Amino acid sequence: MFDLPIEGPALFSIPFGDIVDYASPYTLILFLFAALFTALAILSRPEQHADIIFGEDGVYTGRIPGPENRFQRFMAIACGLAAMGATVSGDIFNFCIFTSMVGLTCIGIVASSGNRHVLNAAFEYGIVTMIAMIPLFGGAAIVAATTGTLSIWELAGGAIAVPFVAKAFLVLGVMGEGMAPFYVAKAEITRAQGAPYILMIHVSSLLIFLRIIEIIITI
Amino acid sequence: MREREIREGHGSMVSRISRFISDFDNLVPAYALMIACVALIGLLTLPLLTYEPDQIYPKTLNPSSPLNPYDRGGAPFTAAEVHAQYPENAPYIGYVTGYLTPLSRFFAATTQYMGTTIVAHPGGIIDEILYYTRGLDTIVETSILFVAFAVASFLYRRREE
Amino acid sequence: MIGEIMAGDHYLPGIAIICVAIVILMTTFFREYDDLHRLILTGCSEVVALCIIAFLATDLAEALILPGLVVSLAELVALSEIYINKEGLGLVPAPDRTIEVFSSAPPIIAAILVIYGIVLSGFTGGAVAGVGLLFYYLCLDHKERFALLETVSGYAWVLWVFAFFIFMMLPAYWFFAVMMAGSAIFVKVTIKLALIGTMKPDQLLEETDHV
Amino acid sequence: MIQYILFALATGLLFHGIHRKLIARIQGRPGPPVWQEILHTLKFSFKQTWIPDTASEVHFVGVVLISIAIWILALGVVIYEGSVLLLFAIYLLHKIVEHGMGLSSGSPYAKFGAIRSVISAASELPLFVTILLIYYFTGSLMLSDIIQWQASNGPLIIPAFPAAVAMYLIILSKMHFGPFSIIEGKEIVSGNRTEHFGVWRAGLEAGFAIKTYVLLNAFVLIFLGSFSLPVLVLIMAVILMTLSFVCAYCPLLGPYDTVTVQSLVTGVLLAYIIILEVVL
Amino acid sequence: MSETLYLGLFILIIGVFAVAFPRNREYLTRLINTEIAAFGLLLVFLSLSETIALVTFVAVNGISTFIFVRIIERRQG
Repeated sequence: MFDLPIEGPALFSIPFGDIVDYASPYTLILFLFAALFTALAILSRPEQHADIIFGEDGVYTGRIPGPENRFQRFMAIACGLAAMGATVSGDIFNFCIFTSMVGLTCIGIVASSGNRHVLNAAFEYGIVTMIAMIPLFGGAAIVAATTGTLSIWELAGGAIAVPFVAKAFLVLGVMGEGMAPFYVAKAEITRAQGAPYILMIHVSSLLIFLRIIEIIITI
Repeated sequence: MREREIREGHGSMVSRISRFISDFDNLVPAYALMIACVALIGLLTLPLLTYEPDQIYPKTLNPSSPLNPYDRGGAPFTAAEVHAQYPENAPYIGYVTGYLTPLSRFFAATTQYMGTTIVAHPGGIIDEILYYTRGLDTIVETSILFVAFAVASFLYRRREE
Repeated sequence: MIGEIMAGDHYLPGIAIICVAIVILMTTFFREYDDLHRLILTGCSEVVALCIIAFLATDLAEALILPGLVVSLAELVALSEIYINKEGLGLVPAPDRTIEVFSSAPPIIAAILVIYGIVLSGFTGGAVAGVGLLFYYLCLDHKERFALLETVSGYAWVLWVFAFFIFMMLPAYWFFAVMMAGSAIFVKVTIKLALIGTMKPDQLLEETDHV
Repeated sequence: MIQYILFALATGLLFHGIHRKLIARIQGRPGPPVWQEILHTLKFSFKQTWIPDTASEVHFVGVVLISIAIWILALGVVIYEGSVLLLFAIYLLHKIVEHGMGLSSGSPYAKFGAIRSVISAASELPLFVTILLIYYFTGSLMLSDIIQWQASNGPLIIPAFPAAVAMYLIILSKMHFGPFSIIEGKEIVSGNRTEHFGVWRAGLEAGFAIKTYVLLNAFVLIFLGSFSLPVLVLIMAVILMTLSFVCAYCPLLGPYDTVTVQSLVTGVLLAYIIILEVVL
Repeated sequence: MSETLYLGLFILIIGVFAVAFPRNREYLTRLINTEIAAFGLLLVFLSLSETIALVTFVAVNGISTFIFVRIIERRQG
């Protein structure tokens, strides 16, 4: 257990061997937020997509077809679970894997869209998530090599110096997987249908971004 | 030339940058540029990095062992010495490392060159880490594979039908 | 003790060279606007990422490389399908593959690889056996049960999660957990990889209509 | 706690009214009375309410509740002097409310608002650097520690002036009618609030009022220190007026120009941090 | 073993360079150049005695090459 003046004291921890998940007030709230939106994705039906046809007065609404809807929901739930895992993970590499799962499921949510424009954006986003493997896993590996541990508890409090490059790499990696600040492709992705599921993309990417900020300040 | 102008924009500095980042084709270059910058910083601050000699799960090589390069000691159903992060969370640590199936014992007795096969077979240090002490990683990893194939097979089937 | 000493001595030069490689690779992304070229380049970036992990040079490094490999493969599989969908690359006539070796070799090679994969078990085994089955499906005509295979793989995944919980809650039964985990992951990875071999452009699957 | 929430709610709504009035006066219009926003919220509470047929029902309603819940939580963090990190996390989670509001209704205008809200998420970046700078100076992110640090070392705004500017920018980007409020541009009707009316609108207004109160309060606590309640409200009102001046004089920026401006500010701040690290 | 290590790194750099600046911009050429870098990585694995990673990498690399070839085939077909 640790008690740093950053996010409040650790409330409880769940050990899984070397990987100890823990909850502080901060991570607990992030976790609950992810859980809440996962529940919303399970419970709510998608909105009807309204299209205004240019040159006409008509506005047309349409529902997402069944298989697409089921697939999107499945992906959104997977994305929520990955985000929940990332918010409470107490191990840097484990966090990185959860993060890459977030990246992949985010692409999955929009992959069922038939809109060429959305797919183009999703592909660009996908390329970024694949490049992000270098900084993400590279950052974790540099942390392990220079400090001899991956546990956030061991590294917390600045007792062991984590090199600046490793921290910068981790932040960049999470930015790539979650696309946190570069929302260009994401803005296009948002055009896809299925509000509860599309929203999950933003929820998860914000949560992992918030979590990495906490991690790099803590270590 | 015209295309370049459209891509990079004209006018004030701010609107030029805005034009550049508003095209998602430029997303990958922008991201790659940032990684390259950090890698350069890494190159410049390289002397600040030091390899920590006290690592968890250190490697020891014993070229004469039939289990080389994965001989971490231990006999079947006894615990081998494993330097984990939190040994207190894994009461039976070292047992998987030490275990050899009958088949791998046969390999070990027969030949000197099957070390990798033996350790990839159930039991051994890698299984210890992947299944026991860092099992959560493996759960997430198999889930990622699962999700990726769900995406791929969904798209494939929808296209081919 | 060779591993430890070596890693410590060569860590800095290694990272330096990898940093140079990253910079070179990233400048390419800055010039490349063709989507398929970008996809191929990400394959190269995966190699670089794994190289950084490899320099950790402990047993932990390998435990990190295996997930890294699987993640990159998974993302590649998903992205390649998105690429095909977005470019609208539909059915193309299958290239003429009437090479004699392609009809006689697959069963033997596949059998060897699968048997060796079973011996290895776990991820490594799954990957090796997966290559064997992929080759087999690729070269020969087949009528596989897509849905059935996926179901089996799903159950294997559940089995592995179950094994993980045995490890966490009843560690005294580690032996069963190891056996279960090893075989379940093997089955799961093998099936997933073999399915790639069945995703051929020239094959319309009648069997999968009931999915 | 409940009376504090009501106080924050009333003050926040009043602040919104003052904001509108001031902008109107600067632009030479009479403007609504300052308590107009309070009346507005009350009026909306009793108006007819329903959920659009195209909307994703659970989501449509859930977003309103979440908006109120997270800002009450933030108010709790400020009152009990919790972690600044948590406060900023809630600020970012507010983005989700904006997205959800726009996406859930199915209306194209609301959707445009949501898409713009996604673009404008670059305001996270100055926030991130602000946190780093605060931590650099005080060595803690708990509000209580920061207040204590200021009691012995003077207001944080002096050494960490760039961070204050960044946080000012953050608050500015959440103000109505400001240069960064692209999600409410009139060319997309009311942006992501287009379809929320009746009780839902009243709930949103309440949440946003608490948000304004919390953000201003946090700014004062972090950069100036702790004050008694009347002085605190007075200082907050002064800061609000400066914000109103900026909002009145600055035109609405283009969607991607907001991203560029905010990223540039972040870049300057990062450079400042690196210089601090190297020089000191 | 350090010769193997540096040889691996050298081949990795050559491979990355060849991928970055290919002589002819064909998809297949680039894919083969990627394999050069992968070969460098294999030597690095070998010299650091990470043989399980090596075996897995060989298998996975074969599969990913197959995926690439499949797309390129479709693209050109």
